[in-house]
Amino acid sequence: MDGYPLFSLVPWTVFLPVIGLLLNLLVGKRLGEKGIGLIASLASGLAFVVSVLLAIALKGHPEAVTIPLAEWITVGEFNLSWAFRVDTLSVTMMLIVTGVGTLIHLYATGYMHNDVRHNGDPERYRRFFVFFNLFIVAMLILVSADNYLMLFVGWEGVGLCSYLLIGFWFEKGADGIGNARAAKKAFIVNRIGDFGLLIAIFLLFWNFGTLEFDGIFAKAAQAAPALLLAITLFMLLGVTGKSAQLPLYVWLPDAMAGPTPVSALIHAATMVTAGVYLVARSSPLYIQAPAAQMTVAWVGALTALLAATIAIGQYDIKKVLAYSTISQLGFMVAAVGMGAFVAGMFHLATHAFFKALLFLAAGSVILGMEHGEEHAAQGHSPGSHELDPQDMRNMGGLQGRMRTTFWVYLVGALALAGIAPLAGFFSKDEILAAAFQQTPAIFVLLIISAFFTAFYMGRQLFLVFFGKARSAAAEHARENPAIITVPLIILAVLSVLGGALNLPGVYTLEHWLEKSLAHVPKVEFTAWVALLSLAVALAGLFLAWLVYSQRRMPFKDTDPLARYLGGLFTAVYNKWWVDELYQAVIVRPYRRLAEFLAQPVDVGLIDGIANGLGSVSRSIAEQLRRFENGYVRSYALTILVGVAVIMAFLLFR
Amino acid sequence: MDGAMILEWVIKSIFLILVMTGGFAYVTLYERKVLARIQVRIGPNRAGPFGVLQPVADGIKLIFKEELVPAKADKLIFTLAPVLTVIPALIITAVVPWGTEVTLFGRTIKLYLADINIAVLYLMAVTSISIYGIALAGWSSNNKYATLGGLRATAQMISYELALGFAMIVPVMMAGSMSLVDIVESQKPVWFVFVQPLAFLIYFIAALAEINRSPFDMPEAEQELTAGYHTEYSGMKFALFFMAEYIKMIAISMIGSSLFLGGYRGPFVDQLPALGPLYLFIKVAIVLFVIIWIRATLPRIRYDRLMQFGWKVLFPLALLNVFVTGVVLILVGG
Amino acid sequence: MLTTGTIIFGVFALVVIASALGMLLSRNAIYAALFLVLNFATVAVLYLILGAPFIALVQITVYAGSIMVLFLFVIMLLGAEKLPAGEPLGHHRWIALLFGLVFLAELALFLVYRAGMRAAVNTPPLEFGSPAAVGMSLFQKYALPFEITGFILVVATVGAILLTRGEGFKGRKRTLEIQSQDK
Amino acid sequence: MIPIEYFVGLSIIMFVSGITGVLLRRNALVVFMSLELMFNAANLLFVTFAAYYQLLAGQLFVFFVMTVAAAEVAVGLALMVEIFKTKKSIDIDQMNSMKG
Repeated sequence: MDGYPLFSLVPWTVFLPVIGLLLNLLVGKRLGEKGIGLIASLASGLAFVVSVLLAIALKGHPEAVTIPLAEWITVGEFNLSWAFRVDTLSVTMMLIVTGVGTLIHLYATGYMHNDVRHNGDPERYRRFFVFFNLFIVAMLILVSADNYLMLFVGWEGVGLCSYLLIGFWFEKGADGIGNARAAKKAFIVNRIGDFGLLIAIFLLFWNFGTLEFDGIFAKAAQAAPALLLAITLFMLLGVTGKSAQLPLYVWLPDAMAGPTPVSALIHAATMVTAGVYLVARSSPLYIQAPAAQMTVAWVGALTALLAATIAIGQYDIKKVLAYSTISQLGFMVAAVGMGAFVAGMFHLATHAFFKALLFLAAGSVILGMEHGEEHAAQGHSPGSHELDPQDMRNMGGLQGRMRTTFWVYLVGALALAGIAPLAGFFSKDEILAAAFQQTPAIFVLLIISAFFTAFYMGRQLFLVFFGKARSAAAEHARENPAIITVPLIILAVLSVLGGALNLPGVYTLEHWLEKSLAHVPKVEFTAWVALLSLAVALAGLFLAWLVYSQRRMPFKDTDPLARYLGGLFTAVYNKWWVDELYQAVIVRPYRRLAEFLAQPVDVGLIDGIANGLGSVSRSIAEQLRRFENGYVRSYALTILVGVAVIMAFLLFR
Repeated sequence: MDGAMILEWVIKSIFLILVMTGGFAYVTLYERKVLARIQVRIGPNRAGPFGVLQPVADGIKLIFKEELVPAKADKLIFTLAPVLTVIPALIITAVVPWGTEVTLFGRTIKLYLADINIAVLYLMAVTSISIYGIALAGWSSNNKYATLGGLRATAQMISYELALGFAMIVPVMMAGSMSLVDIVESQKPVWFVFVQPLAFLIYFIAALAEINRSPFDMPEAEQELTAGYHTEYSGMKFALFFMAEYIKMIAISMIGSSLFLGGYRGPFVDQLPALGPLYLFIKVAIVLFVIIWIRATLPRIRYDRLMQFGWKVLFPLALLNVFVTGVVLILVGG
Repeated sequence: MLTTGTIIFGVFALVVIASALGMLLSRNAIYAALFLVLNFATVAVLYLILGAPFIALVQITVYAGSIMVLFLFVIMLLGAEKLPAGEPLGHHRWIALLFGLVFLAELALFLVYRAGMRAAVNTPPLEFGSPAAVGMSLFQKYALPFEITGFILVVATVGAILLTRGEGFKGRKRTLEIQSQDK
Repeated sequence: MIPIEYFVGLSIIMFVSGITGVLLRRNALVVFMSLELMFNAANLLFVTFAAYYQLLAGQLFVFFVMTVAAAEVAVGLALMVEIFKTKKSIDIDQMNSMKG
């Protein structure tokens, strides 16, 4: 800490949101919507300010600093304190989490206002922001942790918050429990991953005797390779759960059941990047285990490709973005798997900008559609109520009615597709370059994914904004107020300029992160890889234009793509039946096992034992009851007999 | 432990008992005279000059009275109770010094029976067991008035014992010793009554209640309990109760004088130790006069008021006084 | 060896034992209480012999003077000195006596076989158990237990008042009701 | 002087008398008194060993026992009075149900 008092501010990144949520919890009822939104956004915003201060402090003093806050666990030799780690990696994450988080908070104050209007129950407004702040708290604990256990606390905390927020409209969805089911699914699938992380932590503790990062990393080189492989692979299981990678990605598309700001905050910008952060944080371990690194890279690449293909066949505006997120996370995981930690972190940052932008803009579109639907319902037939405001088949031609949204969406989509000067281009290109240098096979996979990415983004753009309106709601859609559009514009600007973080040749981010990840190999800028990726992106967009914009797509018509692809499109539309596969292979046998355990085993055997014990002890008690005659003196006599017997034993032993 | 020492102790003990019993006899006369004067009467004046032989006459009369024992009484305790009442009264003054030292028959004689370092504790111990006689007398009479009187006395004495104890602690704190000799000696510059008037007042009130003197003589309130715990007593047994009461009066006067009024201390006592007992006698006589005076003037207070006064006024006050004294002593004395 | 000390001790020990047995055997609770008072007073004398004058006098003040007076008071108040005869527990008395004797025998055996300290108790110097010494150690080394004891006393006082107070409240309310009815 | 065994033996006799009193007497108050007798036996031991080892702690412990005993008696007797009010008896054998 020597001479850098700014570092001791770090606990406030966590405290401020805590204060915010406590305030809202205690007095929020009296404050009304404006006050609640203000407090929540302010809490998050101040945390961002603190993060910026930390970043400034780190500039002068780039070495990692540990700020202990309190004694946490002291058991025998084992001593773990609740300590914050300030280094370039964690501060980068803090900046992203609080910065993007604050913008989403702002956006949410407007979005949830409409939500309350549409879905009733004004109490929810407060609850939403309490959860939001809680999420920020958990996420900051995760990224600022100085040891694996504290990281795990944050890890579980974000899991809990995602459960709470996905199920925010718990009474909605299929059969009235669809959203609750989605929340449950997210939680349970995440739990499988957490189990892996937990085992990894146990192994770490068992072998290194400590859970602090520095302590473990210092000894990592001496550890047995097999052990490191086990640890890193179990950790990978955690990563696949939290960062929605193969095979545990299935929860993320369903998680779109939550309100759009939730999707933006949790499932695009912050929580899902925790896995990437974990791998980057544990880079000293992964570097010692090349096999694990390879596995990570392959998992990421395959996920990127699989999710990209699925995204092509989706109609729900948010589902497309969800699969896109999975795909992009695959890019990042592949990057960190190949040792290109900086590239992964870079993509993480830019992705946070444009994916948050896309989600929020999608939310803006949905709000606009809802407006239009209301408007249409007033003027025309009431039958058009069943219309799904998230289905892209119902949209079209929105670019005229929602100008701002259109432009920012365009920026986001181009950035995601990887068009040249935008943020996504630089970060994705860096990953591709790294892949090309290390593992050409992965490079191929990723470049195909990039092509698909451009294609589905183009598809989405054309379906939503171009052509003619395909429903009354789309005809009457209108632009949203400034509270919603301003954060969008800010994010759009960030998406445009985000590439400047790590421009080839300048490498700001790389020099910055070097301090935390000094041991990782450098990635060279390769001109023709960049050109290839740009070409692929343009090709994808062009193909999308070819397919979707030439003809007007009428309502509920089959996708033009389906005609070219046939059965393949059905497979893509049905997400390669992965959910069904899981259902058949895992859930159903598991349920059958549970039923077997419940019926014959539990009712017959276990209950039999329990009841038998009960009746045995009851009959013994019937006999013993005679001693309980209620006479104090006879109890005293019993005590005396006992004492006399003990004394006799002591005397004659 | 030579023989002479034991002899000296025996003589001093006997002397003390004689003084107390003789004192008892003449305190009765003293009381009757003073009462009579206050009530503008003359008082006993037939037996001897100014009635000085009146106590003797009373004694002779009581000895020849018939001893009644109620049929359903518990005879053993009924007989034991008066004795149990007198004994504490007689032994309580054992630790009170009458003077410093005098030389008599070529031998330095200390003018006190025992100078023990727990004298005040001893006083409290004896006070606390002096309840038995009264309580047992009331109970063993098998008479509801007597029992009630005994119970009242018990409750009253337990209640006031606390305030009494706290009042007695104050001189102990001032002197830094529990020995009465030390306490008296430490009053050489100034009597404690001037430093601690409140403590003395509390001591005095509590002591009056402790010996069931007016206005705290509820246990023997004639109007409601006939004569309280000694209703059934007559003859010498009654005389013993009477005796105990008056000896206790003397005792508390002596103790109070020693604790607060400088005991045997007075002018020239250092030069002429024989003056000590005289000073003590004068002080005791004055205190006794006050006691009798109070009896003549104040009405008996109601029983519930008495208990309330004891618990809600006297006890907290005494406690507070001890506390304040402690604080001041620490601040001043270090 | 009969020294003066032993003889004095013997006399007092006899009184102690006799009064304990007297308490045990007397039918009348008042007598039991009085025997116990005698017992306590005699034990106080033993304390004096053992060089604990402070404890001895506290014993008299607290045990003989307060606790036993309270017992006596309650016995008299309740008129509970005698109970009707009759024993609801048939063999209880004999089993109790038997085990009491067994226990006594065991303790005696302990004393004989396991004692291993046939030393005499010397009367300690006078300052040993003096109020000053006791007070010093009470307020310095044992200040916390002392405070806790004080707290226990306060709690007990409150508890005792609360336990016996219930009727008083009702009674007062009743008189108030009667008074209001009169008006 | 007096051998320590004498005191210990005396304490044992007192203690056993107390136990027997608790077991045999039916008057709850006498049972209570027997408990006090047992306390006293223990106290005697404390003081004896305090003198034997010349340790003041034994005496102080007795002091604490006495104080706590006073508290215990105050509450105990209050309970007795209450029990007497409801049961109209102080027979310990009548106190054989949890409810008053």
